[in-house]
Parts: sequence; C-alpha cells; structure tokens
Amino acid sequence: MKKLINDPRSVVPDMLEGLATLHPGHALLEGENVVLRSDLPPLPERRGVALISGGGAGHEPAHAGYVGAGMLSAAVTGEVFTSPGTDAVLAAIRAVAGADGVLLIVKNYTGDRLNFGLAAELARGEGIAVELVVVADDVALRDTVEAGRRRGVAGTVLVHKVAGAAAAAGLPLAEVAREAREAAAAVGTMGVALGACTVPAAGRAGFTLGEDEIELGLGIHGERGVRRTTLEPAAAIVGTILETILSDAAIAAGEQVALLVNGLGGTPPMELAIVAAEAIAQLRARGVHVARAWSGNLLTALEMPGCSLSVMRLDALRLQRLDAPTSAPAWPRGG
Amino acid sequence: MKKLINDPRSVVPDMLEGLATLHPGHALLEGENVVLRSDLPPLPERRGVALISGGGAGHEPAHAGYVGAGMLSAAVTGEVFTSPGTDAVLAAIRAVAGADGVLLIVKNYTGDRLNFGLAAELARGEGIAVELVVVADDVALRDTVEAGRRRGVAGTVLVHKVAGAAAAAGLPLAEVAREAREAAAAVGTMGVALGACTVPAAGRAGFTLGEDEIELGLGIHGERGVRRTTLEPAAAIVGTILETILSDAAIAAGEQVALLVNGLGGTPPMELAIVAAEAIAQLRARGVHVARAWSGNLLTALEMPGCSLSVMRLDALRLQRLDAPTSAPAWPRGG
Amino acid sequence: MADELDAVAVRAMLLQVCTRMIENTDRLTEADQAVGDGDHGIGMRRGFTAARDKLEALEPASVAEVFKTVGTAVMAQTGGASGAVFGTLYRAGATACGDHALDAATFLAFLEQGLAAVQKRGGAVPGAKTMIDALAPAAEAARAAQADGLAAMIRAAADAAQQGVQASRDMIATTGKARTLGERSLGHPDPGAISMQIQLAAMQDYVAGQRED
Amino acid sequence: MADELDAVAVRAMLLQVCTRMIENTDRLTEADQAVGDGDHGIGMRRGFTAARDKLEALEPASVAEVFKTVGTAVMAQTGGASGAVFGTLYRAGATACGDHALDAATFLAFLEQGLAAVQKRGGAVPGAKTMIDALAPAAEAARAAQADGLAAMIRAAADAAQQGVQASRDMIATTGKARTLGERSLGHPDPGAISMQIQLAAMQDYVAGQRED
Ligand SMILES: Nc1ncnc2c1ncn2[C@@H]1O[C@H](COP(=O)(O)OP(=O)(O)O)[C@@H](O)[C@H]1O
Ligand SMILES: Nc1ncnc2c1ncn2[C@@H]1O[C@H](COP(=O)(O)OP(=O)(O)O)[C@@H](O)[C@H]1O
Ligand SMILES: [Mg+2]
Ligand SMILES: [Mg+2]
Ligand SMILES: [Mg+2]
Ligand SMILES: [Mg+2]
Repeated sequence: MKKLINDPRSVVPDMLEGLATLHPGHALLEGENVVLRSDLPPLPERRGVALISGGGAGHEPAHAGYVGAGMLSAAVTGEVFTSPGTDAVLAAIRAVAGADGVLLIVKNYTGDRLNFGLAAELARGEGIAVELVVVADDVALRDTVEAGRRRGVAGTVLVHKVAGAAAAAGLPLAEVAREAREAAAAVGTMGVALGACTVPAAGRAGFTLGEDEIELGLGIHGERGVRRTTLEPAAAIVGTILETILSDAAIAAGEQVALLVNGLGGTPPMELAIVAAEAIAQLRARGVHVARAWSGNLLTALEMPGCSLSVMRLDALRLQRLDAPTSAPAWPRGG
Repeated sequence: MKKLINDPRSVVPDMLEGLATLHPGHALLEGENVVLRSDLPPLPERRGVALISGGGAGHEPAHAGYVGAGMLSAAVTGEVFTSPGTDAVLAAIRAVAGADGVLLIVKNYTGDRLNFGLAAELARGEGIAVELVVVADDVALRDTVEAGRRRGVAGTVLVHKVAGAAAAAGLPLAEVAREAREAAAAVGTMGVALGACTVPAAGRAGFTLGEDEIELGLGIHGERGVRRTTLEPAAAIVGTILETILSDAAIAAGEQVALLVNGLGGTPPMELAIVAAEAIAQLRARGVHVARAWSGNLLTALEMPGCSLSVMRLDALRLQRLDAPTSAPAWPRGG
Repeated sequence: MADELDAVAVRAMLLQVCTRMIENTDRLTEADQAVGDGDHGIGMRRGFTAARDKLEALEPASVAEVFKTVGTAVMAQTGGASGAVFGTLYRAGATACGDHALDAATFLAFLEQGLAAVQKRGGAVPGAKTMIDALAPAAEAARAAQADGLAAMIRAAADAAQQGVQASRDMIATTGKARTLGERSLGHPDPGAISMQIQLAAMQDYVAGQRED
Repeated sequence: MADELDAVAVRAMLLQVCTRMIENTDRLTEADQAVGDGDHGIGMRRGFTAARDKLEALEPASVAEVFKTVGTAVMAQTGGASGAVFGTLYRAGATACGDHALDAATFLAFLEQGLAAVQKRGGAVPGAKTMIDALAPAAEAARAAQADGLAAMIRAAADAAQQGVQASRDMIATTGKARTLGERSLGHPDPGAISMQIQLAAMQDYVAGQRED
C-alpha cells in the first residue's frame, strides 16, 4: 500500500485536522470526529433546522465538504468506510441543535441507519426534535433487493443541497424533512468501477479486476458490484447506466432532470467530462431536458477509479433549491 | 489501459465538449481546442487586459477551469501533455484581445514557450499588444539546471490568480505582466509521485515504480522525477520537500506565505488533507506564517498518484490578489 | 461449580469476552474481507476495547449493570452495523437481568430478549447471513438446555452458535454490505456470526474454568 | 540526374518526407517514451499530415513556397517543442531559397539558415541532445560536399545526421522534457534527431530515385 499518510490508524483525525485548518468556515468538535460550521448562530432560536450527515470516512469531500451555510450544519465521520458510533452522532446533534430541531440525512447502510437511528432516539430522549431521512438512490440493486434496501450513494449530495436550501429558507423541521425525502425519492444513481481501492488499515485492495474488466453497480466502500463485465467505450457504459436509471424511475421524454457525474476518486476530470458529454447527449436524444449538470469528485471511494451517474427528477421548487447559494466548499460551481 | 473514454484519439475535443456544456460561463472557440469566457464584454475597449494560459491537456481542471471573471479570459489546450500548436494560441489571442492587450501565462516547457512565443510574435504583427510571462516554479531541478530552465508546475495556478485579479482591477498590460512575473518569482513548488499515469494515445504508463518506491521531483507529464527513493511517512516527505522549497527561496521565520497542496490526480482528498496538516504544522514550527492554504487537484497529471507543495511568498498586495473574487469554477474556496 | 454468577463474576466473564474479541481481530477482518468491507475486526476491537476499559473501571452493583456497560461502550464506540447490533444485544439483554445473579433462566432471558431487540432494531430475519444466524440457534439451544443449569446451557448455546456459523456459509447475504454480492457471498461464513460464536465460546470457557476451581 | 529541382519536384520530395514521417510514428513514439514524454511520434504525424494535405492542394510557384508551406503547417498543427522547432527549420530555411530552383548552394543555405533560426528560437546548443545534434552535422557535411552537387550533398547530410543520431545516445539531455532525466537519458538517441535524420533520408531517397530515371 502506497499512501501519503503518517499512520494508517490515525488517518481520520489527521485528515480532519487538515480539513479544519484549510477551511475557515469549519471547526472540529472537541474529542469527536465531527466537523461543524464555525459560523453557527450562537442563539438556538436563530439556527433554524440544523442538518447533519455523515458516515464512514473515505468519501471525501463528503461529508465535511458540504458543511456550510445553505447545506450541512455538521458532518459526522467514522473510521474509513465504517459508520460512526452513536456517541459521535449524538455529540454532533447536541452541538448544532437549535430551537427548530435537527434533520439527519443518512445513506442507506445498515450501520449508518442503526447508529444514526440510535443516536436520534437518545437525542429525542433529551428533548431534541430529530427527524431522519434515509437516502437509497442506488438503482444497481433494483433486481437484487427491494427498493427500501438499496444503498445510498452520490445522489445524497443533491439531497443535502435541497434540504440545506429548504432549511436556509426558514422552513420547519417537518417541511425540510419532507423536501429531503422527496428529493431522495427523485434521484437514482448507478456506478461503474475500473479498479478497487485500499482502506489504509487493511493495507490491500478490496478486490481485483483483470486488465479489461469493469465492475458495474459497485458501492462506495470498495465492496464489489453487481456484475463484472468487459471494458467498453464510454458511450456504451453510459447507455447501460442511463437505461437502468431512467427505466427504474420511469423518466420520460419532456421531463426535466439534474445530472451528476460523480468521480469515485481515481478517475481524472478528463474522463468525467467525456462521460458527462456522453450522458448529456444521450439524455437529450431521449428528449429528457437536462436543466443542471455537474461533474467532479463529490462522493468518492478513496482512490477508486470509476464514476457514477445520478439523475434527479426536477420540479420548479427543487431546481430553485439546487440553485440556492451555499458556502459549503465542495458544492460544485457552475451547473 | 482502462479509461472511461470513447476513442483515445479524440479525448481532447470530447472532453472540451463536456466541459463547455457543464460550465455556463464557458464557450468553445469554433474549430480550435480553446475555452473562452462566455461573458467577455463585446466592446474591445471594455475588456481590460485579457489573460490566456494553456498547455497540453491532462492537467485538468487546468487550464479551462480557471477561465472566468477575475482569472483567465481563455485557455488553449493541446493534445494530452503536448503544448498546442501556434494556430490555436493565435486564434485564442484574436478571440479575446481587446484594446488593452493580452498577457500569455506560460509554463516553462520548451514546447509551450516556443508555441506561445511564436503566436505572440504573429499577433504582434497584427497589431495586438501581447506580453508573455513564463512560470518556472519547480525547485526540484535546482541542482540540475539553471533557474531559468526550471519547469512550470502547480504554482502557475497562483500566478493566474494574481494576474487575473490585477487585470480585473483595471491595471494596464505592463503592470499586470509585472505582477504576474513577481508572483512567478515568488513561488516554489516540488512534487512527489507514488505511481505513473497513462496517456490515452500511448496506452501504457510512462514509467513504473516498485511496491515501496516513490519518485521525488517529478514533472506533470508523466515524465520521471529527479530522484527515486523509498516510501516514507507523510511527515518525512513533506519535510524533504519544504526544506528544498524554503532554502531555495530563502524564506525565513516571520515571513508570510500561501501554501498550495496540489493533488496530481490519483491521490484522494484524505491524503492531501493529511499532507496539508503536516505542511502547515512544519511551516509554523519554522516560524513561517501560513496566511492562506488550499488542498485539492488544481493542476494534475491525469490520474497520477502523488502531490506537490507550492509555497508563495506574500506581501499585502499579493494576498489581496489571492483573496479577490473570481467566477472561475476550479479556483478553490476557503483558504 | 457455581450455577449462578454474581456481578463480579459476570464482569470477569465479560472481560474474557472482550479479550477474546480483541485477540480475534485479524480473523474477523479476513472474514469480513471475504464477504463484506473488511472493517469488522477493527470495529469489534475498538468496541470491545472500550468495553474492557469501562469494565475495568467498574465496581459492579448488578449483573444488569455489567451487561449494560458492555452494550453501551460497544454501541457508542464501535461504529458500523455490528456496533449497533452487538450494543443492542447487550443493552437489551441487560434489561432481562433485573437484580438477579446470572443463572440459567436469566441467561436464557438475556439471549431471547437480546435476539428480539436485535431483530427489531436491524430488521434482519434468520437466514439473512447475519449474527442472528448464530444467536437464534444459540437461544434455541439454550431453551432446550433450560433444565441443565447455567454452564451446560452456555455450552449448548456456544455449540449451536458454532453450527450457525457453519450454516451461514450456505446463506446468501440479503443485508449489510455483503448483500450486493448475492450468490458470490456463498461459501463464506458471516463475520458477525463468527463474532457471536467467539463471545459465547469465551463465556463457556470462563464458566468451564470456574468449574475446575 | 537532375542536379537541380524545380518547385514541383521539391513538392514531390517533401511529400515523400511527409509520408516517411507519418510511417515512422511508432518508432518516434518509442524513442520519446525512452527519454521524453512519448508524444513526439503522434505530434510529427499530426504536423506532417497537415503539411501533406497543404502540399497536395498546392500549385507551387516557387521552391521557397513549398518549404514555407511545410513549415507553416508543421508549426501551426504539431504542438510540442518539435512543432515549433521543425516549423522554424522549414520556414526560416525557405527564406534562403529566394526564387531559385533547389541546387546544392540553395540546399546548403536552407540547412544553415534553418539551423541558425532553430538555435536562436529554442536556445539549445549542440550537444544538448536535440535535433540540432543531427541538423548541425548535416549542415557541416553539406558544406564539405559543396562541390559535389545536390544529390551527393543530400546524401552526405543524411549520413551525417545518422551519425548525429548515434552520437546523441551519449549525450545528457539538458533541454526539453528529457532534461529531468539527467544521466538517465544516456544510452538512448534523441527522438527529434531521429526525425531530422528520417527527413533527410527521405530527401536523399527521393533524389536517388530521380537519378535512376
Ligand atoms: N441488520 C442486521 N442485523 C443483525 N446483524 C447484522 C445486520 N447487519 C449486519 N449485521 C452483522 O454485522 C456484521 C458486519 O459488521 P461490520 O463489518 O462491523 O459492519 P458493516 O457491515 O457496517 O461493515 C455482519 O457480518 C452481520 O453479522
Ligand atoms: N530547444 C530545442 N531546440 C531544438 N530542438 C529541440 C529543443 N527542445 C526540444 N527539441 C527537440 O524536440 C524533440 C521532442 O519533440 P516532442 O516530443 O514533439 O516535444 P516535447 O518535448 O514538447 O514533448 C526532442 O527530441 C528534441 O530533438
Ligand atoms: Mg463497514
Ligand atoms: Mg510533449
Ligand atoms: Mg464490515
Ligand atoms: Mg515529447
């Protein structure tokens, strides 16, 4: 394993120290792997609904990069690819909760669901209003598991944005949660890996692929995908993925969508831009109107080469939420 | 070679099509691999000094990502890792030149220097005022070649920012060029590679490294570095690099600097943040004041794993230039 | 041989559980690398190290408190699915203990209430290739051994868990990160089931050691 | 045998140069992979393909126009150091031709003026492991063969360029991307020198072919 680190056992705190120093808008919660907005209004009644997301480390810039006005109030980080324990989540809830309560945005992995869910129960026991929204956007699993058990992947970033803008607009917790849930239901994602990644503590790659092999429908934790196949031109891979997403969501000609081409870490912007050009062209050819599109490393799996496509169905309000300003450093410009 | 592309021979135009579609502030110059600001003032006398940079493709987000108000007016792209021919540069000059002339910011490679230089001569022949600033910030070559022959690497992005802010402030060409030259002289950079990268048209990596080998002082084109050595903890690598940069520039305790930790493409944000934390701590320990710091993939070498550190000496004016607003999509937030 | 363990003895038994779990880090890592994401060993080490530290500092007032201490530490510090699952097992199981010493009836209640809570919390059913596939047979065997006293009951539970681990090889994961593997998860035992078995075996060994005194 | 070539013949000769350069793409790629960044072959193919297309469309009015057409296309379209360098060679060399047909004196002037312009433009000196290390000996040999006529002069220049390529193996690169290699560039010939030699050899073969008529 070749990594620019000091000690595999301390990568998470070492990283968070760097991130907090690099971003003036971020602060670390003492004793926990939690990044907070440093500009949270001190008065609890001024905070509005606080948003918290998180999960294992290794998905950077997620989730700390989405902490900022208009997106998250805090990001909770576990060990690499491991959901945080309940203590860290509970500490984050206590740190950011104001009078209007807290929304937890959770990717649909058992560990995240259980730990955030347990922390939410404990916080409610302390009198804090907490709602939990689970994102399960991975359509790769559509033939394998029922809809509620799909994984949460890159579409989560778009859900953060929608919910963050709704919270910044001053909506109450129930309304922010409703918009987040609707956004989560409106987005489908599917990924392709060209290789594996190495968790620092494990020291070796989670799987290996042959010279010409790719893995369709992989997760964002180095876990294997749903189908191994042969490398094809970008146009063919994009076609397969879009077909799966669009048919799953029954997106038809004339509908308006946002497209996210998310790099998994090891794929350069050149390839992501080529994939994006291809995806936009294919969506247009199907008569789907691509109102917004981004490409970049938004929710990664360490240095894994590959990408995912996310397509989110839009209405006027959701488009407005995506366009709303945010100071979160990792939210992409343009669109 | 495993890449998400359609055809190795068309990666540059395929990519540019994607980038131009993704960024509403960008437009493509018909028939050339040139990205322009789509919001250039139509009146030539309103444009101020126009800034152009460029070079081979494969350094994304450089250079198209730095096109925007407050940074570049145009970016000229050659084939992967190959400087563009004179035609493309000349076409870019013609497209953006207003009444106040054009500054070309060129990384110090023979091909870039020659092609941009020839195009500048041709443009001057057409009556356009053109100045050329060469960035040669790579201190890795300090023992190998005289200062003027050092390569231009990641420090170039900071030079774009300084010059772009000076141009946006309405300064005349000579002044913008002077600030750019001073900024170029004030920055030193050195990189480390943990592996190679693959040019699509070549189909195989430019070099190979053993399990524990790293290459110090590599360039940004997959070309080999100045010294091959054994992987060490981030602290030791950062120490070696900083020592070289600081002693070369004679940066002493009490001075104020900006730090850029630039990922070469294949190294995830986690490692860059760990390196940044380390570099900031070591600079502080030397009494150097780190006024601004960024980490991210700002000027890459395709999917090469590794990073470079750039340290730029600051005075009040240069700090102000770095802090000035820009709409360029790839300029990092925070700092 | 004590057919009842007081709070201090239960603390000693659970310290043994912690030690065994920490010792088995690499084995659990490998098991999770085969069917999951490889973090189970390190997670269990983190959680049971926290539990050990809490136990060592504890002056136990009741058996319930000892179980709850372990559950709370594991839940708070482990992370991952298994932190919540094993944390829930010990915390929910603790409520079965009341003020009693640990005897056969209490141990059975511990397993059955823990199992029920884990199933409720995680939504997994037997056969889904989880620790439930070791815990459920263990609880069943414990009920069958109800009349045989604590030591025999723990031995029966541990044996059943071991068979559950073996049986989990033939299951297709439908929960957790291994679920995407589908049929590719066949042939490998479930890492959490192995953890469950190690914990019961550690308890069995502790009680067996007690008997030899 | 013509000891003078008119504009149409020079066009045919340079078309042969273009063809050879395009044919040698892989060889040049490999040479640049050994000491540079591997793009020399593709760059030369791009530039000389553009030159070929321009030449094919050209009704040449003068020898100078033919050389200049090649130089302009190569400079405009190749990119990289070699595009500017070979573009400069042909464009500056063209100004040596005036309105004359191509004879020995003109060819010598072409090489010498081209060499001077390349050195001025790129700042490299002989021995720096560049195409100059094929071009400079070629120009020198041409001067020595001044009295022998065009065909013999081109042959002498091509032979000298070939020796220059061999000599470049023992040089340490101090310019271009290969310069960071330092001593690691030893043992490999310079790609641009190979290109120079291929171009002169193509001219030689063209002129030799002419003679056999
Ligand atoms: N819903 C569930 N109910 C019970 N046990 C579960 C459940 N999900 C996962 N597990 C157990 O957790 C184990 C994995 O633990 P661990 O690797 O620590 O967590 P993660 O799956 O989050 O990486 C599995 O082997 C399984 O036994
Ligand atoms: N300053 C120079 N003067 C003359 N020739 C040069 C100079 N720099 C480079 N060259 C030639 O260019 C060749 C490399 O060309 P090419 O690979 O196309 O460009 P690049 O070095 O930009 O990748 C070298 O082998 C060398 O012969
Ligand atoms: Mg995990
Ligand atoms: Mg090149
Ligand atoms: Mg796991
Ligand atoms: Mg080259």
